[in-house]
Amino acid sequence: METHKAKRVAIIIEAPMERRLTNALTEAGVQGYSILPVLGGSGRSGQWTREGQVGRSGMMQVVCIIRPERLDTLLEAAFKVVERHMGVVTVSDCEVLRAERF
Amino acid sequence: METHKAKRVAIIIEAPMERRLTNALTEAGVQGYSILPVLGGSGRSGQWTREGQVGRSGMMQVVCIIRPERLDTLLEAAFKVVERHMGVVTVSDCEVLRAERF
Amino acid sequence: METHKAKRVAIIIEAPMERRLTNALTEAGVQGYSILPVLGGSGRSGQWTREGQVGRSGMMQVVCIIRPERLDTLLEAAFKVVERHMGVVTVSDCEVLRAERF
Amino acid sequence: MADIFDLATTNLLSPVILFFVLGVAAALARSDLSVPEAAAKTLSLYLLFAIGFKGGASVAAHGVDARLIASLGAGVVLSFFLPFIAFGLLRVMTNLNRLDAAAVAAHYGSISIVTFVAATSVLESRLIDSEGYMVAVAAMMEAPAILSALWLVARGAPDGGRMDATLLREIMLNGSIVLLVGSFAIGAITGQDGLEKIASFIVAPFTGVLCLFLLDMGLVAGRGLREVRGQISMATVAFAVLMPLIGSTIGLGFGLLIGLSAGGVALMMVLSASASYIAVPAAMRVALPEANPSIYLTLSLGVTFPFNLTIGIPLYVAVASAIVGVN
Amino acid sequence: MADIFDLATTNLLSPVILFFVLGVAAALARSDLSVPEAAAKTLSLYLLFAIGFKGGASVAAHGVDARLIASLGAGVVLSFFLPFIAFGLLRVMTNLNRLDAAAVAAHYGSISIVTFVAATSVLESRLIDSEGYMVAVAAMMEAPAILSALWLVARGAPDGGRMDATLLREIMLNGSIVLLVGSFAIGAITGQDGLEKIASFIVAPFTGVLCLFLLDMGLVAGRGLREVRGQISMATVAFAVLMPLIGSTIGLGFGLLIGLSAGGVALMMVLSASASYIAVPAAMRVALPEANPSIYLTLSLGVTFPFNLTIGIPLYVAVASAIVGVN
Amino acid sequence: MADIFDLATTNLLSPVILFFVLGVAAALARSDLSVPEAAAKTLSLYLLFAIGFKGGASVAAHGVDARLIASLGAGVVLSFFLPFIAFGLLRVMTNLNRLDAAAVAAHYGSISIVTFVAATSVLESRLIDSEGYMVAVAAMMEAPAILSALWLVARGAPDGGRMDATLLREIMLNGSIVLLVGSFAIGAITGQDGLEKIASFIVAPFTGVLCLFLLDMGLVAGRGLREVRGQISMATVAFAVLMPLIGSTIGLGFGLLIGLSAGGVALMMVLSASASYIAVPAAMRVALPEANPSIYLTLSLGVTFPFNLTIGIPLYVAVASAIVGVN
Ligand SMILES: Nc1ncnc2c1ncn2[C@@H]1O[C@H](COP(=O)(O)O)[C@@H](O)[C@H]1O
Ligand SMILES: Nc1ncnc2c1ncn2[C@@H]1O[C@H](COP(=O)(O)O)[C@@H](O)[C@H]1O
Ligand SMILES: Nc1ncnc2c1ncn2[C@@H]1O[C@H](COP(=O)(O)O)[C@@H](O)[C@H]1O
Ligand code: NA
Ligand code: NA
Ligand code: NA
Repeated sequence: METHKAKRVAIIIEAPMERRLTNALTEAGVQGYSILPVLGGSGRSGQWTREGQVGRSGMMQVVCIIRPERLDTLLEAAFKVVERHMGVVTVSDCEVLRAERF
Repeated sequence: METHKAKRVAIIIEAPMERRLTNALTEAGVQGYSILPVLGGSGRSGQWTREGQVGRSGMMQVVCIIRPERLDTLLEAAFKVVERHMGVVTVSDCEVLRAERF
Repeated sequence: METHKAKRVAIIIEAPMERRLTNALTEAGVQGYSILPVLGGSGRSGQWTREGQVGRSGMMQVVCIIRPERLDTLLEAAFKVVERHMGVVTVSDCEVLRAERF
Repeated sequence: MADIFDLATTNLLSPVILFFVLGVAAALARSDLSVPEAAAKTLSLYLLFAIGFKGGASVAAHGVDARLIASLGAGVVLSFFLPFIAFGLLRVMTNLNRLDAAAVAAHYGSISIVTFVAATSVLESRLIDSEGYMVAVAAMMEAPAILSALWLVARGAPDGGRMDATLLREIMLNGSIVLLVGSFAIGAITGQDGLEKIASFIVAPFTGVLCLFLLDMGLVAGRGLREVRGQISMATVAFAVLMPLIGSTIGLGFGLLIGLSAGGVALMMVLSASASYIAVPAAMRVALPEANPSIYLTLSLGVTFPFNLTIGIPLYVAVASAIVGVN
Repeated sequence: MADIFDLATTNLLSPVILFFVLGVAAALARSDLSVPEAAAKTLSLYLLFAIGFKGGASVAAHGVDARLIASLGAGVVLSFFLPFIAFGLLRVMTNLNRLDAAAVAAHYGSISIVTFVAATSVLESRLIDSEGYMVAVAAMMEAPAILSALWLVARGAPDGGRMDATLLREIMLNGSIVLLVGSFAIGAITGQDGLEKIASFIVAPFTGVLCLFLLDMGLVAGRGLREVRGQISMATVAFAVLMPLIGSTIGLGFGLLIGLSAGGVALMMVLSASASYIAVPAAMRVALPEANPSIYLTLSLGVTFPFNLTIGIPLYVAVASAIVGVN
Repeated sequence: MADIFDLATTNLLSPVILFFVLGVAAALARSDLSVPEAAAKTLSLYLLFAIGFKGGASVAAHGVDARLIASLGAGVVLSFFLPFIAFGLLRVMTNLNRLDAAAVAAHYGSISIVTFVAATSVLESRLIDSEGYMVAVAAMMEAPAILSALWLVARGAPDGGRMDATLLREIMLNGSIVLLVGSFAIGAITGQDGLEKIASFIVAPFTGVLCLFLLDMGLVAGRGLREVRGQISMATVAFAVLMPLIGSTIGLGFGLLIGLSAGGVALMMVLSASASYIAVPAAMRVALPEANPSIYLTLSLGVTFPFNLTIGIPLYVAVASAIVGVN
């Protein structure tokens, strides 16, 4: 089937920053994103788990599929939000069906 | 370690369509898939979140790792299901351990 | 923005083995990982779902972003744990922001 | 008349309604208050379990009534029939296209179990009895409306809606129906004995749980309203207030015809007036994916549900009591 | 005899059993009815919390008994010993290989806490007293069977099973055991005073919660049965009915030897008859990954659990009452 | 004095405390016992719902008091003011840098609603009345401390903390505050009538639910303590014990000045002594991302919370009763 090149940006970010990140993405003209849960993990700031937590703690993952030419705009918007925060930003190549949607 | 080329297909699809998609994949001979949760997101049809929802609403993600030569069969089967529906289909390259399993 | 090459390793493994895997990763010097939920799936050993489950059953996903040169150490450590178990290990290329963190 | 106002005020100032209002207000103010999805789903299982069981136990206590069959039949007929009225109204009153109008119509033929639950709790607090089998009527009314809507679409565009055996089975065996009917049957089998065993789980804490659930419904409804601001015409909103009034009037007719008690008539009105926001939306996503979900969800959950909760229920109860008379 | 049938019928028509049946039926009919994972886990925490606490409070009320130590010891012995019988039977009756047979055997030496809970609620409704410390016996019986199974495997293939310090700690400190023993201890420390404070949480709604939990267990069991259709031989299924009968008979012997009350003997039979489906499966995935989980899960959750729930428990209670006599 | 010890022992041996201890022990022993996140969040919604509603209903019953306004004002002043004391102490006693000290200080100006809930349940079991509006005071004290902390940071480094309109709205409208204040208002509006309708949901099972919630809190606290072993200095730990004593003394002064009842004074002490571990940590992650979360979480949840729960509450209640006198 016909597929088109795109970029998949995955941002793992602290839960209390999630809304700020998605707002920033929207302002930067990103058309779509999905929010995925993260149950726990480990990093330079130690280990954590969502088990039994009551507050808005831990990390979340925001995933965006975008056209390659829009990558830089997105990364800049995202970087401003994550800059001072814990988090991981990864970019990978992918192909999408129905490219007209992006 | 020895790894083998494979394709990773990730399909974000409306929750009420999940069973239809996995059935279609099984019929198309796909040997394995995993279903991942999506908590919320935004797209052309607006913003949504799983918070407080009672029904089978929102999106889910189905991920398949398959041999490259089986990609087209899979995409055709998947496309028939998602065709008229909201959703995102992405394909990316990956390597797998224990290729005999796929 | 400036990005750096990295590898994304995703390991789908049986839930009761999760702690053993993350311990093995830590011992192998892996600096960070995230644990993602899997809701259900299908494979050679049949279909499963997390719905209504009480025990520590089903699969989980552990995702690590690492520098390419550390890939082999990680895969060896991971393989020792998953060797006799159900599970899928995939590796893909990605780019990261803030490479100094990895 | 004074009675209606009195009843309306009591109703509006009950904890159940106020928690719904709190939820809507919190969502509109963009508070991050939220109920976990798993909790919301579990609360809804609890309500279905409790209401079904209590209905069944009440049937066991009061005996099966010749009116039971008539009521079930009436439910099926109403559910098939109401979508046509809704569809007609929508095509006349609003500028919704055929597809969206049919999808909305399906919701109004089907029912909202929480509206039903809220009505039973108003009846209880007013000490008005009702037929236990009305909960089975509720179950009967969930699905038929979907078929009517798909038929309405198919008439206009041959390949418009998708209905197949799988979907039919999914609709008939959807979780809410199975739990409601199953609990009803178990309540009927185990009777007062069974009820006594689990009363402190399903009777005593019921209203409190309902408050928590309505807080969540308010949050979800409020979030939806915030999203669609300005996207839905006033005429469409007017439909969502008019339709329950029409529906309840038709329900009233059926209830009187069958000879139900005042409580039973009120519940028949509530069922006819209420609109689905769980089973039917999921079915529409499968069968009519091109219909716009934010229209039907906003009307059903954002307008009709609050209308019934606050004004509708006391009105229907007052009308039914006035006409049938409460012993 | 008439008494057994009577007891069996009462049991079969109790809401608790009927909700289990509803769950199985819904799953077999492929309804999408489901209980969220978080809710199922929480319900199970609740049951452990309640049953442990009540057991402890009852020990505080009735005093420690010389039989307590004997019962705990009996539990450990039974749990170590029953897997050998199960393993022998499986190797004779079925064509399961050594590994699968050992994995299944581990489940039958261990226990199912829900079966235990269901049995206590039958005893309660029959007004038969039982020793509060039986819940501690249940906790003692969770783990030893795993060691026996691994020993059985190791005898056959030196590197077959993996047992290490980590796994041993995981098994001994698994959540169910810790919560059960912890609640038991807290119940014993705080006694009737403590029980009064939380009775309206752990006593009054208990049966209702159990119904909801068994609905979920039925859904899970039914889904499992649907999956394995035809993959498991009739002989293997027969084992899953025979083994609880053998186990309960041995449990009966131990109970009589120790001199437990009728209720205590019945619970000892239930523990011996029941098979684990939470702690042991997880341990097997770690220790014997090559063993086929669908075999042991189907037998334990799909056959033995329903058998005990419907036929086993009333049978064990009737036998224990007949032999020991109920005052 | 004997009274204090007596009270402390009764408190230490109550199920509520013992379940917290069980949780800590299980986590330290690395048991896999855990409460699902959705369940923990739901239990906390339940506690806010119940405590808010009961407070409101009690205000409706006892009438509004001139002291209400004074108490709310005192709460705001305390919350603004306590962080300065905490900050000063931390800079003198410990080697925490300005940022970490300010972040910790914010937690001690704010409050822990579970500590408050535990205190009300101690008062209830001692039959000591308290002003229903203390729950509204709790709500008033959640947020101001955050502003003080950010001001302390900004004074030292102009671009240190981030406070903007979005954050301010998030803090003022965070879920806990909205639910607590909303339930309080609904309780006040619907009064005894409303309370009666939902008492078997929010009153009867309350202590039992609190036990389950504290088990979870113990697990979370214990896991945290295991993680940070040795990373936090003894002086810092000493602060987390000293600060509640100072806070409660200041709270005592305010309570006496306003003329609250013994129960009210005790609760004012508890609020001043307790440290936030939900709302403030989230705000700190946004506003002071460079501050180390494991310091403030360990102090607040790992040290001060258990201290207040076990020693603090009985102490504050005894002191307040001794000074004000219980009728
Ligand atoms: N290399 C990594 N791969 C995957 N997830 C990571 C990685 N590093 C950090 N994370 C996630 O991000 C969180 C915060 O990371 P850190 O800021 O390094 O403490 C961790 O707890 C993980 O959930
Ligand atoms: N570009 C994208 N990247 C990631 N997820 C997306 C994207 N577009 C859509 N989605 C997801 O798919 C859902 C439906 O998309 P849409 O059909 O565009 O409304 C959204 O709510 C997102 O959860
Ligand atoms: N090809 C695949 N793609 C994605 N997930 C898979 C795949 N194969 C297996 N899985 C996941 O791993 C689990 C165990 O696989 P298996 O060992 O093949 O039964 C499945 O139930 C899926 O959740
Ligand atoms: Na209707
Ligand atoms: Na057993
Ligand atoms: Na404080």
